[in-house]
Amino acid sequence: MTVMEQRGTYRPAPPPAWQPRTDPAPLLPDAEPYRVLGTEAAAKADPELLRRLYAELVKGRRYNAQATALTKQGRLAVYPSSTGQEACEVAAALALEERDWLFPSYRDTLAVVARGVDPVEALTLLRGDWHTGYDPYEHRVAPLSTPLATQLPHAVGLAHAARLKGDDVVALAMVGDGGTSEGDFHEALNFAAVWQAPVVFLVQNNGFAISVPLAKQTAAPSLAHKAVGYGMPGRLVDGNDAAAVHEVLSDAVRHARAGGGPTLIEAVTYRVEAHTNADDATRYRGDAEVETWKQHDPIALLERELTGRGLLDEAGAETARRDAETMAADLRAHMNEDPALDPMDLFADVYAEPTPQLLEQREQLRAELAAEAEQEGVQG
Amino acid sequence: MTVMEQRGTYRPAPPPAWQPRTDPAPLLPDAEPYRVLGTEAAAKADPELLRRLYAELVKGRRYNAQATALTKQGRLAVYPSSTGQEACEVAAALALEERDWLFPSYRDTLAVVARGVDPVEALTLLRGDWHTGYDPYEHRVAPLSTPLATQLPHAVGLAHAARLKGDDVVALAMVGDGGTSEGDFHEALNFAAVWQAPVVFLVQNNGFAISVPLAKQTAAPSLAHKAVGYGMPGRLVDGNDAAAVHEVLSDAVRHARAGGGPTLIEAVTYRVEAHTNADDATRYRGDAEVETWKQHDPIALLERELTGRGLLDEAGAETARRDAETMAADLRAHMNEDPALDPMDLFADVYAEPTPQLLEQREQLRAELAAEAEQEGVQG
Amino acid sequence: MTTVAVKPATMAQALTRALRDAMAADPSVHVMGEDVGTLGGVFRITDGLAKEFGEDRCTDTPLAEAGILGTAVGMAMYGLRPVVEMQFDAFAYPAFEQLVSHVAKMRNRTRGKMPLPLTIRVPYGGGIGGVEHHSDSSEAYYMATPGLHVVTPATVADAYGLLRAAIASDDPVVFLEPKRLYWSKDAWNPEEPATVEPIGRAVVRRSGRSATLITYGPSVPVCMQAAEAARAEGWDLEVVDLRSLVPFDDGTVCASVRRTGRAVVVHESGGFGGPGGEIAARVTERCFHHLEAPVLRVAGFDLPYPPPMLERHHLPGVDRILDAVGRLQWEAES
Amino acid sequence: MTTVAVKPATMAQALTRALRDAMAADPSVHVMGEDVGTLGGVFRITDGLAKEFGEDRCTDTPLAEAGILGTAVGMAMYGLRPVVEMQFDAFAYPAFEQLVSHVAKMRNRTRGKMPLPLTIRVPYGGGIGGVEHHSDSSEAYYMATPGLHVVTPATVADAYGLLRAAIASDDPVVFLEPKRLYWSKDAWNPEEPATVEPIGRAVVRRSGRSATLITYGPSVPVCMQAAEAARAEGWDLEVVDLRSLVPFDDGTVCASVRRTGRAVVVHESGGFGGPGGEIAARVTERCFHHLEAPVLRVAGFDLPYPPPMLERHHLPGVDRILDAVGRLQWEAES
Ligand SMILES: Cc1ncc(C[n+]2csc(CCOP(=O)(O)OP(=O)(O)O)c2C)c(N)n1
Ligand SMILES: Cc1ncc(C[n+]2csc(CCOP(=O)(O)OP(=O)(O)O)c2C)c(N)n1
Ligand SMILES: [Mg+2]
Ligand SMILES: [Mg+2]
Repeated sequence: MTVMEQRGTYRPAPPPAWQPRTDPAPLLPDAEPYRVLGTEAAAKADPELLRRLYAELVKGRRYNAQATALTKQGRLAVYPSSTGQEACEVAAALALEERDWLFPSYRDTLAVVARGVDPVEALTLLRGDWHTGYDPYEHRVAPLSTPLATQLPHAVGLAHAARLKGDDVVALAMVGDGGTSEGDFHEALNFAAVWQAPVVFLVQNNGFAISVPLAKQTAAPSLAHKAVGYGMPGRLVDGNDAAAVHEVLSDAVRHARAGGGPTLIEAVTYRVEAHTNADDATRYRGDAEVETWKQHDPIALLERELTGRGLLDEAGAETARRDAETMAADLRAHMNEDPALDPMDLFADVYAEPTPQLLEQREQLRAELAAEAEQEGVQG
Repeated sequence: MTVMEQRGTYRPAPPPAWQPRTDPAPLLPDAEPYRVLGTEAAAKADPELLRRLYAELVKGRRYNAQATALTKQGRLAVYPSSTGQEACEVAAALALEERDWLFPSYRDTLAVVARGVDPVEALTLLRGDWHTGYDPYEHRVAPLSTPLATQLPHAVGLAHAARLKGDDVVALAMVGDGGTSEGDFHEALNFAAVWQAPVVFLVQNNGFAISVPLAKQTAAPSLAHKAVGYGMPGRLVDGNDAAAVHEVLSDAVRHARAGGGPTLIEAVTYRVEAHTNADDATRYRGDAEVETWKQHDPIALLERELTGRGLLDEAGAETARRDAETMAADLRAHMNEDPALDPMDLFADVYAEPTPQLLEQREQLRAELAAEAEQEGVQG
Repeated sequence: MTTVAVKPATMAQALTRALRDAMAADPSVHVMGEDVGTLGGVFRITDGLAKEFGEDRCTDTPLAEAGILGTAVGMAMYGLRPVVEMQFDAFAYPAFEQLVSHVAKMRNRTRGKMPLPLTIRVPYGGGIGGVEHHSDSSEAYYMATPGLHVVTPATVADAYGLLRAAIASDDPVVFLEPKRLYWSKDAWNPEEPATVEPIGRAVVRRSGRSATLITYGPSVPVCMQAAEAARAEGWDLEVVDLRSLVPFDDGTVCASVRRTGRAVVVHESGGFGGPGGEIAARVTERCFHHLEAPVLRVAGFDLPYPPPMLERHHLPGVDRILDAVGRLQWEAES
Repeated sequence: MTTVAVKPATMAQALTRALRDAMAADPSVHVMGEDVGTLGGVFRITDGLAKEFGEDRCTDTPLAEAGILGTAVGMAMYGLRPVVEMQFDAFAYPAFEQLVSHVAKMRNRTRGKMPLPLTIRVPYGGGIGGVEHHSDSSEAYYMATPGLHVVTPATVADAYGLLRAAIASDDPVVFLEPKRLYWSKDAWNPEEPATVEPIGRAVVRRSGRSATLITYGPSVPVCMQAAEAARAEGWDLEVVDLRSLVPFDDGTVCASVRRTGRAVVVHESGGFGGPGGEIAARVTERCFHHLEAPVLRVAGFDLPYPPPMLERHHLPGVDRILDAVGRLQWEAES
């Protein structure tokens, strides 16, 4: 057919393969973070749940304070406190069923403990006697992840595997605002959406990645707006409103459990303390900002709701505080014991069977330690 | 203040740091790919531009055919054809000013050539005599990039550097639908948006990443919907409509040049040939799909528009074809010459100054070649 | 070992068969990667698996290597045995952080509670006329990462046996497949795939008395050729195929070197910082007083892998190997 | 070299000063990375630079290492001299593909047309009580990647001189900063920063006749201590500080070993596949007939870096070094 013959046959049509496969509208987050406390939605919240959240928040804050104190005493190598973010931590743990899995980042010790992990074992990494102190399979909690965002694909893979096996398991993966910039965040969300894996991604946007404020991290309208680019719903929630975070997370977990696929949740919160005990936050932010956020404290918000509705009185609050003190005293006592250390453990779990090379090295260390002991014996 | 004292002071407020910094609405792509040819918008298109595009498309297709033929003759190691995607290739090159930069992927030889790079030098990589055959600074074209999406952060960095230096330079970076899944895609877009770098990202969604169809690559409503998650505009365009692609790219380039920051453009197109000559596309797709797309051929689309408006007659089409044949004959002739090869070049540009170790190795090879030559002399 | 009549098979076929047998034997084995499903992989190693076992067992993933390996980690955490394909050696680099910071460390981090039975198949090396980024040899990176096993076959039979062993291993194994040997043929009975080789044992491919060539993967056939050619020079060379770089079989290697008194390490990976340094150093540490000459190394040059038209100058060939053998201070003999 | 009155300075201060002087001398030098701006870096090496030179010259990037290095590549393409900070050694892994496939290869890929004058600062090594992923030693990976220079200072003066040289280099340099020496002090005059060391030269830190300790970075002070302690055993040890792993200064190293006839390579990076193999192998190739004993290696064990409370057992210390020296077959002497 020559050019001329084609004349008049021209009927424009869209490119054949083009059909939007997902309606983007329901995937977009609301303009305002979702809130429950102090709104009409609060009336519908389960009082028992609110009381439970409250007790856990109080305990969580006390845990953070205790761990920070232990750092000052040299009992921990480092501690990244989640003070101010307790609502996210606690809600993340409580939104899951026992059979579900939690994938925490290094800041999420509270979530790990709220999920049932022994408070001392949860601190092994940060104390420095081993990398992961708890058995991940006991409470279905992955190791605290230090390399940012790397835990997200793990959560996707685990959730996918469970689904392939026909198990009813949802994985909840936690990451910070800074972590959303990593390639692994992107790849994990994409895999999750393509596989429709039962995963919930919880971004705690606490305003900072160490010293770097959100404005240098992203130009997006919100981090929740990233979801539509993967074809999953994005939700924005007030991260200091424990009831709201719990509700949004629970919805997402239910959605995933029902085969609806992943959800990305951005919880807007604030890191009240420095990045870790080793950080000096005065170098990059003013007191005023911190003070403003303290006015929006997650414990205070919930307390007001509970007291306003007569669900908590001074005695109840006192009980919560006392329970928290008991936990802290217990933690202190345990952490003040020196952990049992055996240098030979270095070689124990590099492989299922140590290689011949590692066996040689183990013998070398054993000989060195024997010589050291002898030396000390001679001197002592 | 005790819990009781707080009663009544509770005035809920949104989390203090929360304000959407960008209005998401204008960043979202339209529901349908933008089109010009065969629509009312075509009337506004510059006839000269349309004719230029046409000539380049015809030349481009011929180039692809010639390169593929050369592969069969063993003159090229491999060739990834862009047949069916010529509108994207050509428009990408023409939307830029001379001072701008192009960052192509391995499939974008046509764009590289359309930008002015010598057609033979553009094939050096695929012929196999060296990695990059042209001087990237001569036409401001980065090396053809094989590791997927890795060229995107380069484009961002270069654009950012130019802006820091006060130069008026826009970088256009090309990537495939498959490449959007890589972490580097995510990181590049995020850096670009945060830095408001003058970059345009052109995704050629040709339906496949080798054998993997788009549906296994993403669950997003469109790839252009990823833009809002970075805070940049996302645009969807019919990638076989050369006028539309040119317009959308030119708008984005203008926007970037004016300091408006980056844009993500998804051009919906189709890879008519196999992934490369080494690929067997019948293993993963049927003829019917290919045929449907051939009905939406970029050259035919433009041809109809031009002829319909009396901008192209049989003679004009013939001229375009003849020019393309001349180019092809020239390419054939050059590619049938064996390239001059000097094994010593291996050592020339590993470092600015070869290390002592490399000098030793160079001498070793020199001795080996001398021995080889002697051997051949003896035998010959 | 009872072997019946055998016919020639390619290494590619043996690998496919190993995957198929492993999947049939154990439902927890899952194959995943780019183009491994419908297409059967760009080298066709996974050909037919998606059809036979379904797309859930042999899955075309999105195009993102960190995502592939990272999700495989999660799948392994849940008790599956993922077998990941990296399309080419250089395209495994995006997964490097997952590999080093998680795959290699997870068992150790968790005191053995969370082992990762993962196999990472990586086609490696050059000699196939590939354009840049398609011919890297990255075994040095993996060797330097404690917690990984690093295995590479050189024969059709080993391709089967070692891949089965890798998949059966409770530890992560980087399984390096020499691209240019994919189409190499050998007498092998695919109907009776016989032995699953244990990981960690080197093998003497050719006995000899003059000197030992220590090698692995794509360089094994080259060394065999060199040994043949060396006969003309009066050298009777022994060839040791390492098969496993981690763990390293000091016993077999050192027994050979002690016997011959001379050794050359041969690989196509770059020499500087490459596997040969480790091998030469540990052989020397263990066999110093048996050595008549320093252990020499023949390796790729220390430069980015060359373009196809120049690669033959880069790859260690018979002449370069014999040249090194010639420098093993034979004068001392006379 | 005219030196005026000097006062103690830390390695961290010298590094800061080197960055500042380089930025002042050349407007194309740009510092970028996570927290390098307002905070001055988690180790405070970039302290004050954003204030002095503005945020465009010392930039807090988004949190993505491949993005940092990848955009730095683009900046270098446009004629800038980016100096990238990786926050910790293990957090450079996400950038591995950019490093290997682009940074190391770009000059070569483009026949010298597109050099990349890039410095990648990587705090490395352990001994600071860091939790997992904060104490890796990854120099083996960089050494095995042709196209990179790999440099590491052990003294305050070298920290200044080598960093200036790295930034001035027209090639990419991986600049490895021994974390635990950041706060080490030395007499150094920051007001007259003196010589810019050329890259590629090792230096004899201590002369001795009995044996040579070949080392670099964090292990240099340990070797100096070992050499002191060795006097009690009657050994007079020479200590060679490599300073540059790529290029490697065979001349200085071999001259020393030929003199002493014995050598131990010391580093804290894992032994297997680590730098020591390369070093021992090349020294042996070049000095075989001068060696009274095989070149031995003292290195970290072949395992993931231990938790803080156990790291002292992993790190090569004075005793382990002396033990190796003791195994250098002194019987042969008598
Ligand atoms: C891959 C990687 N890069 C860098 C770091 C160093 N680092 C540790 S925490 C941190 C900031 C993380 O910020 P964000 O994700 O917002 O979490 P937050 O600390 O606020 O909880 C950085 C840069 C790391 N742990 N991993
Ligand atoms: C990092 C990386 N992984 C894998 C590959 C191998 N590979 C080359 S092309 C290709 C498919 C790319 O698809 P797409 O991005 O859609 O581009 P297209 O080929 O369709 O132009 C793959 C997987 C690669 N080049 N780089
Ligand atoms: Mg944060
Ligand atoms: Mg494509």
